[in-house]
Amino acid sequence: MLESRATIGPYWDEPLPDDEHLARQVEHGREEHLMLDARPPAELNQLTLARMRQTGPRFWIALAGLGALTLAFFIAWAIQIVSGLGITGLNRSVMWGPYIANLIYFIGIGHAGTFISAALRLMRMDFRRPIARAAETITLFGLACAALFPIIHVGRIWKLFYMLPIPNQRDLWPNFRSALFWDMMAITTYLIGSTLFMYVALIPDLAMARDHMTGWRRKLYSALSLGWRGTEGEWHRLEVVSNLLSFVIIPVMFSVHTGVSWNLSMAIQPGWHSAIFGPFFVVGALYSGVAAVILVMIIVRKTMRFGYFMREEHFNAMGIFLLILTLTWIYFYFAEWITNWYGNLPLEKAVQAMLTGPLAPLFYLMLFCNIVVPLGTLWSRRVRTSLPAMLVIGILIQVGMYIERVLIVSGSLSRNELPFNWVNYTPHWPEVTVTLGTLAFLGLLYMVYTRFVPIIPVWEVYEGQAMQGSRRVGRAVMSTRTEVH
Amino acid sequence: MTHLTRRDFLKVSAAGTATAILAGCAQETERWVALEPYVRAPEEQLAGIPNWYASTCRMCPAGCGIIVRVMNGRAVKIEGNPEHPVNRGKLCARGQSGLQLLYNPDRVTGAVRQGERGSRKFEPLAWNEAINTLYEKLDAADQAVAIWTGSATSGHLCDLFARYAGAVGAPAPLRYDLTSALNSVGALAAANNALFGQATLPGYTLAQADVIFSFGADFLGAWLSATGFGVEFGQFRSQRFGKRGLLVQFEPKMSITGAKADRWVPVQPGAEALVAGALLRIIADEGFGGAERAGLAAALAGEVDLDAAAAACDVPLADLVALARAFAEAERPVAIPGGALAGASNGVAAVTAVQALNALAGSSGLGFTPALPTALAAPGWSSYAEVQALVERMSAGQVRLLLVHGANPVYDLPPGSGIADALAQVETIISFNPLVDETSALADYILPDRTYLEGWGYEVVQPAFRGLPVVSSQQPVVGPFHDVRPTGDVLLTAARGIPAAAAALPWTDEVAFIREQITALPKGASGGDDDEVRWARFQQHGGWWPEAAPESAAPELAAQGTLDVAGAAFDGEAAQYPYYLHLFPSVLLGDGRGASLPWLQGAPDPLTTVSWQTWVEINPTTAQALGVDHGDVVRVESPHGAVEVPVYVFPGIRPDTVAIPLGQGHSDLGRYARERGSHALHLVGAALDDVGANLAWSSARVRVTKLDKKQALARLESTIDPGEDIHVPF
Amino acid sequence: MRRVAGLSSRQRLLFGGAVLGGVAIVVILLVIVIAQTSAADEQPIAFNHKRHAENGIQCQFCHAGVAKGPVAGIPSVEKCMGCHEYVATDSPQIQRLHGYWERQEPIPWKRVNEQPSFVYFNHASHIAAAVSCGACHGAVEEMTVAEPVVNMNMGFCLDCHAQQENKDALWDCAVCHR
Amino acid sequence: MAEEQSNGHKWTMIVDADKCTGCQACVVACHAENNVPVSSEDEVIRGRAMHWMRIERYWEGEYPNVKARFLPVFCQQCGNAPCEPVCPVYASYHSTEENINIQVYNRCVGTRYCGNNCPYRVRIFNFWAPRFDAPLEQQLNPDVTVRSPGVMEKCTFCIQRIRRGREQANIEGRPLEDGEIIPACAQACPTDALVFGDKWDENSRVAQMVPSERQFKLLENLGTEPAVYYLKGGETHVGE
Repeated sequence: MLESRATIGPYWDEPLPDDEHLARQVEHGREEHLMLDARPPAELNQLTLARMRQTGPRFWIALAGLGALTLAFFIAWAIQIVSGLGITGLNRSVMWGPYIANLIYFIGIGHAGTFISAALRLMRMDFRRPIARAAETITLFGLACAALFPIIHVGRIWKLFYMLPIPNQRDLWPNFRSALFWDMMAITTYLIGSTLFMYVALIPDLAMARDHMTGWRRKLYSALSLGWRGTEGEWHRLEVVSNLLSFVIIPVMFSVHTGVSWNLSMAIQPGWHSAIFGPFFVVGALYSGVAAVILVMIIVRKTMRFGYFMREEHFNAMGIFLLILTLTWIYFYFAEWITNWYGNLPLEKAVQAMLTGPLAPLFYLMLFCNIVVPLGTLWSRRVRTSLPAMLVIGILIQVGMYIERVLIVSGSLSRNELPFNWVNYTPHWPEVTVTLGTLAFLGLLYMVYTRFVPIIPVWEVYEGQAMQGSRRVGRAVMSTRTEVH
Repeated sequence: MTHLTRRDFLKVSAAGTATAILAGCAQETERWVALEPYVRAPEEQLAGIPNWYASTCRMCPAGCGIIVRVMNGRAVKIEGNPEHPVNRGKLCARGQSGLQLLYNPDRVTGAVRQGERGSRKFEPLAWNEAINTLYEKLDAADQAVAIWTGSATSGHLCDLFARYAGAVGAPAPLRYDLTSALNSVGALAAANNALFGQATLPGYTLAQADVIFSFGADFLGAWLSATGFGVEFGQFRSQRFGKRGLLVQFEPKMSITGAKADRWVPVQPGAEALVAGALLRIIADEGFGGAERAGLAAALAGEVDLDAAAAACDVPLADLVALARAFAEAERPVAIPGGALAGASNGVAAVTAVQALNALAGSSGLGFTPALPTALAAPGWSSYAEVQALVERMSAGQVRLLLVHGANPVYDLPPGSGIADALAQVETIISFNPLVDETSALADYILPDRTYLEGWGYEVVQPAFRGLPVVSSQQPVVGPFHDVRPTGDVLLTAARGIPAAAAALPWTDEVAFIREQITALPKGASGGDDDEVRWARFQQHGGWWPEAAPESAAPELAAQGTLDVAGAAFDGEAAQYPYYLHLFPSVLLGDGRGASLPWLQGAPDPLTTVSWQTWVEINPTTAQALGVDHGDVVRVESPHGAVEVPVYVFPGIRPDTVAIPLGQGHSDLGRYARERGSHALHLVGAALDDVGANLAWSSARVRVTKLDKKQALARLESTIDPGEDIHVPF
Repeated sequence: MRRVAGLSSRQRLLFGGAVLGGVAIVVILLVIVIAQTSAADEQPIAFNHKRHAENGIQCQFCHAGVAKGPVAGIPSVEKCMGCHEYVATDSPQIQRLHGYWERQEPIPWKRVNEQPSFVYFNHASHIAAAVSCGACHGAVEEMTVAEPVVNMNMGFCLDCHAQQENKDALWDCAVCHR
Repeated sequence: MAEEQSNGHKWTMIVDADKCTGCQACVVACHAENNVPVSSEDEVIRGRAMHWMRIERYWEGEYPNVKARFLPVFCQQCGNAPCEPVCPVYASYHSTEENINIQVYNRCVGTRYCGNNCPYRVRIFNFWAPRFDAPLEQQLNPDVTVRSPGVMEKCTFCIQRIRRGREQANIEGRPLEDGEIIPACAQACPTDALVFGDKWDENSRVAQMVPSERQFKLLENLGTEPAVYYLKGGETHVGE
């Protein structure tokens, strides 16, 4: 690869065509497409590294705010461990509340990151290049936060190791029939896989950072970059591993949210017991996940001034992707709803009656956030490329999808087979604190992370730009410059 | 969390993962109750192996036999005594909860003196001093002593008190409390006397009955002997050849008996006599059940307005006719009067009218407790007129010493009785109750008796079942838990100094007295030829009863002439106070004694599933008219007082009636009872009924005003309306 | 090692402090764990099982409940006094026993073998199945001070249950946990 | 897991809805026998009342033709229990000896999955540490674990009584008799609405009562194969 890059040479050295019209076209293309608007690698490096050191007062204020919320989360959690789950609003029938909804939600927002990176990589979509790492990072931290929730949720956290398959003298194993066990396995696998996937792609950039930094950062990066030197063999292995992981991680990704949904749909519980839940949850997760990636892109671009890397084309592409997911999600939601409605089973109807009855405000807010707004706006390219608009839409989808999870988890549980035991659920302060605190924790982790690693995969961008004038035919790499012109 | 244990500490630090895992390593070895070695081991005790001791339940006056499971010196479970003729191995919720009386955290742990009445500041008193005080006060009071006993007073103690009072020439001890009022034992006895010449409580055999007409008697809930009737009802429902009997319940508010009835007839409060009279009239007019029965009915029934009777029942006249026919043509019909109808101003007339129905079939299901072969007898209940007389004597300062045992007059009587003022005029009040109740709070001394699980006693059971006279035994199943002394011993010791009493009470202690009474009985079902064995068997088997019921003829109708079917009078103008007030004892709390026991407080009321609270039951139509829903607080006001209670919209109640359970609203009685709910007896006046002997506690009209307040009802049931699609799962 | 050596003195101080702090936390936690688990405290009277066994006293004489119910039981003071009113009265330990008897106080024995509160062990069932006392308690008759010999955890119980004929019935959780 | 008739027992309860008066004797007996703590008023209002068994009351019809029906509901000890496969740690498991569902409190980590998956909602969670105001703890049954906070608990058919009875019979070397083992609720029930026994013992009372035409199982359509059989409440009509 390195060789091919060398033989073809950077096309940005080429002068603009003489024809004025053509020159304008090329210029416009460069403006719009990052891959066409190449800069020297050194400049890319500097641009990325400079932002990592950038910590203004606003950064610290945000950090303090998120830190305070995170602290509140851990204190609330500690109080909950000491006094028992009694301080939450859970009750005899609604035994799963926002903690499980949070688990689903956080896995959801973590879902799209690796998907965007891996699937788009396999499909050779170049627009993924500058945003891949930002997306993968949200997977990593989203999953990490999600993995906290089963721990927060259980009654006896100090016995949680019973869920691990540890060989023991008592012949006691976890129950391999339990969806919960497999859910835990899937999350763990996905977390490990995603971490590896991100880390592998991170190595060249860490090596780059190592080469440009001094002091403790240099020590840190030289340790983390595992002695990367950039030999051809290393690049080759990197590509092999990346492609391999891309293939492997996608089924795992599907398994994670299917596993989560099966926790619900395998239960005898009206509102849960639905065959569509597997794909429905995967789509829902992608939906909220892509929206989350867009949000992160906007924030990263704005706060770290990465206007060069994240351009209209990226927001446009992500907006289209989001629109497709909106439609898919609506399809699944409609399919689930109409099956239940037409089936006319009393208890399923009771669940629906609750959604349009006491929970109507939440339900309609959810429909507004998840259907009306994205469907009504994302058709327009102007909206898709407008950062404020996308920010609002992204946040609304987060709200909508969160409500959807809470309605499915706690809402359904409040209507069960024996009407004598129906009960409504209202969250108490621990759930609220923990939920907000975890969001803050996610933000905090992300924020700190952006100051430690290059959040733009410089080598990928560089590679993309370098490869822009070439294409692969069999094993050979050929120039396609004529096609561009 | 009262104390920080090591485990709690570990949990505090468990927020860190390392600590969390560590906490898991720590074994949860903490035991709530540890095994402790003995100094001297009782012969029959082995650690880890339970012992059972037979005794008698004293949570209500029914006298059920219990066996108590004792492990390592602790009473851990109360169960029904399978041999006992009353409850036959079964036990109600209140009986189960007796353990919480024994181990109640608010028990008075020793003799105490109260400096200022009502201050609730108690100084401990050595028992020597306490007994000496009792002696001095008894000595000083001489004949001006009054003794007030109640349901929780053991039979032997009633006898001892009676002997004492007789010896010193004081008036006989009073035996009256809210239980006796709610059971309307006075009205029942008066009516039985008038009809059959038997001034005792009626017993009913339901097991073979084919039709039961129950007028207001919640015999499965909280009336007379609920467990005994429960056993009978179980047999009534599974008779031979699949026969399950017909139960018709006439009452203004559905009780659990009403819920189990095949037909629930919402009769207007006070109109029960009219309905019973109408049934007789119909039987007579239509000639149902053959000439003999119709003739008997004709002799008893006067002129009755049948349409008015049907209207009072909210049923068409044809239904009433069908019911009359069903009753008259049944082989073994039984009619049971009780509950609120006996507390109406026409209570005795109403009970008489209903009891008269039994006479149609030769009173086949009715029976009266046979007398015992010795002089031992169940102590009689006092009438409210006697209570009034005592209150007057106290107010006039004629009572210098009041002894209260097993009753709680301040709570048990309506405020209009003037009991609080009367007590203030008594020089010395000594209470023997185990908890500081409302009366003990006004006492000068509390010399707590042992609870029934720690003390000796016997109980002559009334009403008896299957015609068996029963003396139920009571023995300590555990050692005394606190430094408390049996009142019998305290009384016998103190009486030794009073010459007149010493002669009448020669026994060294109460056990000697009980033993003498019991060994005088002939050989019973448990056998035993000599006194020693009989005494041992008495305790071992839980009492004395003969092997077979003594031959007794069905009660003969003694009364002649037609029945009085006049309606009841109510306090308050109908225009001003539009609703009848229906008071009923809670199935769980009984007359209020249960309020100090968390199990009973925490168990849901059967029909409303509400626990820990007082509520007012209102018909949905009425609730709509008043604009109230579940949990809206309303003010229920009668001419005598007012209470503020949350609403329970109750489908099984007449629209012109509101119902409030009794049992809550204590100002004392320990942490679980105090300041909880309201005491609806405050709505009742202190008027007497038609015979001038009983309290007309069910004779108030009320008005209901919605207040701008809400109180969430502690309901076990769902608070969500399931809608029409969801059906009852069976 | 070279890395640590290359640190500045301030860094070394920090590093050392962190290590020390970590060790301190671990030690404190270990102390807590040990304090929770070790029950081998000194008994109020130095009871000598060996001496009693040598004199031909069977286990069941004192632990009378062992064949009848779940709990083997600790003898009452009265039972001890049954012999020791006359036997070895000059020994200081027996005089302690006499002290308890005179004060009519139970002897606050420290428990040697204890199961957690959620385990229901029935001695009588094991005696009926001819399991010897020593199988779990070791050679108590050889002990001057009674000590737990085996760690009576679930694995220990199941090791034995697995070898029994009716192993399936003995494998049920409800056998011990209720 | 299908149950096979082996040398174990098939403990079965029969609930005669015709006889249940809703008197709560069973509920309190259960509290006493099984060390079930009492929920405070606030907890009840928050929908967390702790009872291993409850008597559900359903209204039918409208005044004056209103009826109240009582349905005692406790763990149905399903032969095909939804709570069992979902527990990740086998805390909820099927006893192959007693053929009932056992909850192993010390194994439970408190995921509450079983509670969600129980259509009868008879599994209750210890939201708080159990509290017994001293000296009420003196009453605690030493045969039953006091559950620590954070675990699920439920009706066990009084497994401690079953085990004690079996162990006693075993020690004495004799077979169990019908009626020797009774759970606290059935023992207390005044009207004999609850009958308990081993269905696989052909001579037992329950085995003879099960084939009643009034018999039904609660939520039978879910295929949970409960070991609790209900007998429908009957009605005797006037004038027929």
